[in-house]
Amino acid sequence: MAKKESRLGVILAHAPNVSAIDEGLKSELSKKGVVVTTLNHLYNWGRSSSIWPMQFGLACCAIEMIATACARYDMARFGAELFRASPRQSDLMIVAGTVTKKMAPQVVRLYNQMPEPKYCITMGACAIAGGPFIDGYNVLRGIDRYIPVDVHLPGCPPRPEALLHGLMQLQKKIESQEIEKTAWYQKGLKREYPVPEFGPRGLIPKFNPEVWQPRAKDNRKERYGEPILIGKKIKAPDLDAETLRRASGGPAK
Amino acid sequence: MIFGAGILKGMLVTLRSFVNSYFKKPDQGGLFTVEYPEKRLVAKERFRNFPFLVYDEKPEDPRCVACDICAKECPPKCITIVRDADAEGRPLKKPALFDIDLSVCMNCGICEEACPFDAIFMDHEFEIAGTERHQSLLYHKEDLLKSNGYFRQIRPSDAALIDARRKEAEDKKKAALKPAAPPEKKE
Amino acid sequence: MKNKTDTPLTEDFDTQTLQINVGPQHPATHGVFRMDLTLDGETVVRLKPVMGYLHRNHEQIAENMTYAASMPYTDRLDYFNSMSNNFGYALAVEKLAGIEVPERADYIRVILAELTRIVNHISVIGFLLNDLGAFFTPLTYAFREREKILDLFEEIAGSRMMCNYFRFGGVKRDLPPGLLERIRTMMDVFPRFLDEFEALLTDNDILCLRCQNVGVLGRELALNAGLSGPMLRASGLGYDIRKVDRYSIYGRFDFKVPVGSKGDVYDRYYVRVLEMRESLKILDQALRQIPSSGDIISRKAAPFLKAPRNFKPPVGEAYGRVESPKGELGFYVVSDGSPQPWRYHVRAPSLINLTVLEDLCIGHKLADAMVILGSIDIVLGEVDH
Amino acid sequence: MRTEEIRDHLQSLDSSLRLRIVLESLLVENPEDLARAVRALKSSPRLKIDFLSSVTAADYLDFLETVYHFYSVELRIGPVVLRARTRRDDPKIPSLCGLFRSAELQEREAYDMFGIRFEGHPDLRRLFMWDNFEGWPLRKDYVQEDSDVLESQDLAWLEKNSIHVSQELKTRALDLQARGLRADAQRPAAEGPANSGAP
Repeated sequence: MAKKESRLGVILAHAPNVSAIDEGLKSELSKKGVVVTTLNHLYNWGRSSSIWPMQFGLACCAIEMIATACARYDMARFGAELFRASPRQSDLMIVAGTVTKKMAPQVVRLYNQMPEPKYCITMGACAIAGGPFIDGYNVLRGIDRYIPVDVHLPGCPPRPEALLHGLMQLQKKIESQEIEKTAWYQKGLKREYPVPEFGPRGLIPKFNPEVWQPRAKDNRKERYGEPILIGKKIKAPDLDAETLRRASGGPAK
Repeated sequence: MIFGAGILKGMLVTLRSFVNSYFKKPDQGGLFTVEYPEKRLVAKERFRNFPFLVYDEKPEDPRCVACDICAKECPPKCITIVRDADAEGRPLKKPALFDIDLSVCMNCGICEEACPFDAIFMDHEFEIAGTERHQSLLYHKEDLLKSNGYFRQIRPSDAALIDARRKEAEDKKKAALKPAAPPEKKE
Repeated sequence: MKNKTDTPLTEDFDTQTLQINVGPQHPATHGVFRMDLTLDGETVVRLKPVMGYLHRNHEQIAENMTYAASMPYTDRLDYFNSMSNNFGYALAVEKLAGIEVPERADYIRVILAELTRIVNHISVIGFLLNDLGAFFTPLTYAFREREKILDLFEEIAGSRMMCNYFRFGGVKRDLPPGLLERIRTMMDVFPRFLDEFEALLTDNDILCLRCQNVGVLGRELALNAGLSGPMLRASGLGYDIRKVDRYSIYGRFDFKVPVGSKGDVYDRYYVRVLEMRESLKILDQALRQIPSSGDIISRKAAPFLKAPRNFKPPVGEAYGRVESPKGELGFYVVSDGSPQPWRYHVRAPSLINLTVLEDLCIGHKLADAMVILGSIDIVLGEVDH
Repeated sequence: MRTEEIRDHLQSLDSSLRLRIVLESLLVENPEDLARAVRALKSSPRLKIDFLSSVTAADYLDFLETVYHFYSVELRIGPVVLRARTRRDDPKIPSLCGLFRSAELQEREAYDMFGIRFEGHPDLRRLFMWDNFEGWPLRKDYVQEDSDVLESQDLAWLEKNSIHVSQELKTRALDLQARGLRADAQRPAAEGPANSGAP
């Protein structure tokens, strides 16, 4: 169990934004009706409690995303109910569903079109790594091959609560950022990611090495190869012979 | 019919729904929202998210015997098992490595169904979100092992059934061993 | 700019058609569907659907796996109604291997398939209204009811959407105790909700104006283009596979097949409402008739629950079809006697229903094209499989 | 109606049709006759086939096969299954689009996955994959790419976009190029063939 906690430590590795104001003094003042804050806190509070996601569903997980926005789970409680149809008006892209190779250039283009500061959540196994469809010839093994991802949310599909949990992780991340250090106020920021092209068997390039590198040791690939085949098929079923067998009432093979 | 009557009728429905949300029970048309981080839905017993491994007493002795059946039956092949060996290199009946790649797992529950040793079950935990996927979403044996007590807690009726079955099998084993013992004594 | 100022306004306008692209990322295309539209002003003159943005290689993956391992993948075909997808696949493989299904399992299957139909139709109507511009209110109501049924699914199968509950020769596990009563309670509340929903929508003037006489589909075209499900029935053909094939135990139930008269969007909407009421009728009968105990999986198939790898149907082929909420869902499986199928094909109703999209949209306004697409009821997971 | 009866019935309508029974379906021995056979089905007063449900294809290593499932909505008859075989190196089958609109998208799908050219199809393009995709992915001999190994065309693209590539990835790509290989997905060597033995 000790290991587990340390793992959670890895997951929630956003440093809290330490305020310059003494916490005790702050709470003392707030009891008297005086609210003291820093610019950072105010700025991040505003951003993290009004995340506008893009209305962008790809597959099964998109339905759970809609369910999250509906009555039972009500994403509006987090200020994130305003699904914008245009990438120009949104802060967050929830990649909900399988990204196929045919769709990947569009996803990258949409991400490029979003204004800074922008965030990306991959929802569901498919968007993270290809998920159950990982061996398909048209399935991209994770959108993080082309664009940076802030929160990975496993599950197939994740429950709506899990999406809310992921959103809270993102809020924590936003709260840990500081105005002076944030990338989008710096000069020379390059956050346009080149859009891959269609090749004869897949996308060119297969990944963007500045964003993603292959796993050092991939047990799954070593063990099973790809695509997964239980046995290689080299002999087709002979339906004609089967017809004859049935007609003559011979024994089944 | 006057134009607009249908719209008024519809508006009445939304109004009624608005009023009901204050006065009725959730399943009768009342306020339906579950305010997630503070309140949670009661987890259904059969709910399955990701697999975990069960141990009886110590985490060092899991029920898993590294038979590789779940890894073979897993549809997207997200499980990797390496059997443990003792100092002389003879294979032991436990896993040295048991990895589940959560970024591939499709929560289908086939591993749980196929396991002949009641060693792998589906967990209820869903609050797993990582900023990185290669390490934090690859669960090793240490992360997967959970006690039978935990299993009893999340799925009481299934656990009762399985515990009873295991106890019966154990008793049978003991009973089978006992008659074998006396002849030895005679000799 | 220069050209514009050069041409005097008195001359006849030289109008041009406008080509626009709707999708793959568009709020009204139900996922990653893309339409190549040519417009004359606001009127659609040409429409070409472009798909494949969610082509997940379902068939390739299924051909590389054991028969049972494809079952969870069928859930992800049409992700609104995983239970009916399971049903179709199970039927096809049972035909292939010659497995009988015990009675109680059949009843459980029918109950779940009908619940799925309700889930699907209620969400489709919600989405259709979304496309019409009634943003989110009907959808929220619909999803509220959907959640209640999904709770039942979660209790039965363990997952809200991806149930993976059917097995060849039966179902995975027996129903949890007390579940049938909970389905009853749901059924008591649901008609009231449906009445309310209809009060909100059916007589609504805006809905009538936007939907009636829009996207009219004739009987002959519907049949020739292989349409099925509510689309075909809205065009006036009472063809329901539950009635025709009487697969499983549908022959035992008394229900009607709602049929539309005109084949416009409104008919397609209303046929779905009526189908939900018929589904409730079937549910009611099934709940009364279901045997209180009995096998849930056939003796012949039970050993393969624990060892799916040993399941090797004899050489042959089978085509199993069910009336899924979207239409005729067929599975074509060829076995070569090994643990994985030689050929596995899905006859996806959403894909084939799209054949007539162009015919329906031509001559209508662009905004109507969205409504027509919404009324066809596509799910991209199934269109692209 | 049993398959034999359907065969005899069809041959009585059009005597030049050569049909053979395969399992519970009718194989049209000469694929050129397919449209004629379907026309006979459509016009037959006893069958009144009016609904083409499914069109699909399969790869049998020696030949490619298309399979059609027909129903009669009016008489509630079905399925009547037709199949036609064609050569693997130059697969051609007459299209049924003129007779049944439902073949339109399904034939495009079969073309996309198996490369069968349906002659007479009004718009035969790939349905799911992009246009410059090479190969027919559902044929049994299709080899897909290894998506973790860069190839020379990837390097050229990355250089054009001035993206830094590590030396390791670069040498591997250049090595493949020097040996004239593509980065193919490898199948596992450990597990043996499933049906390689006796028929």
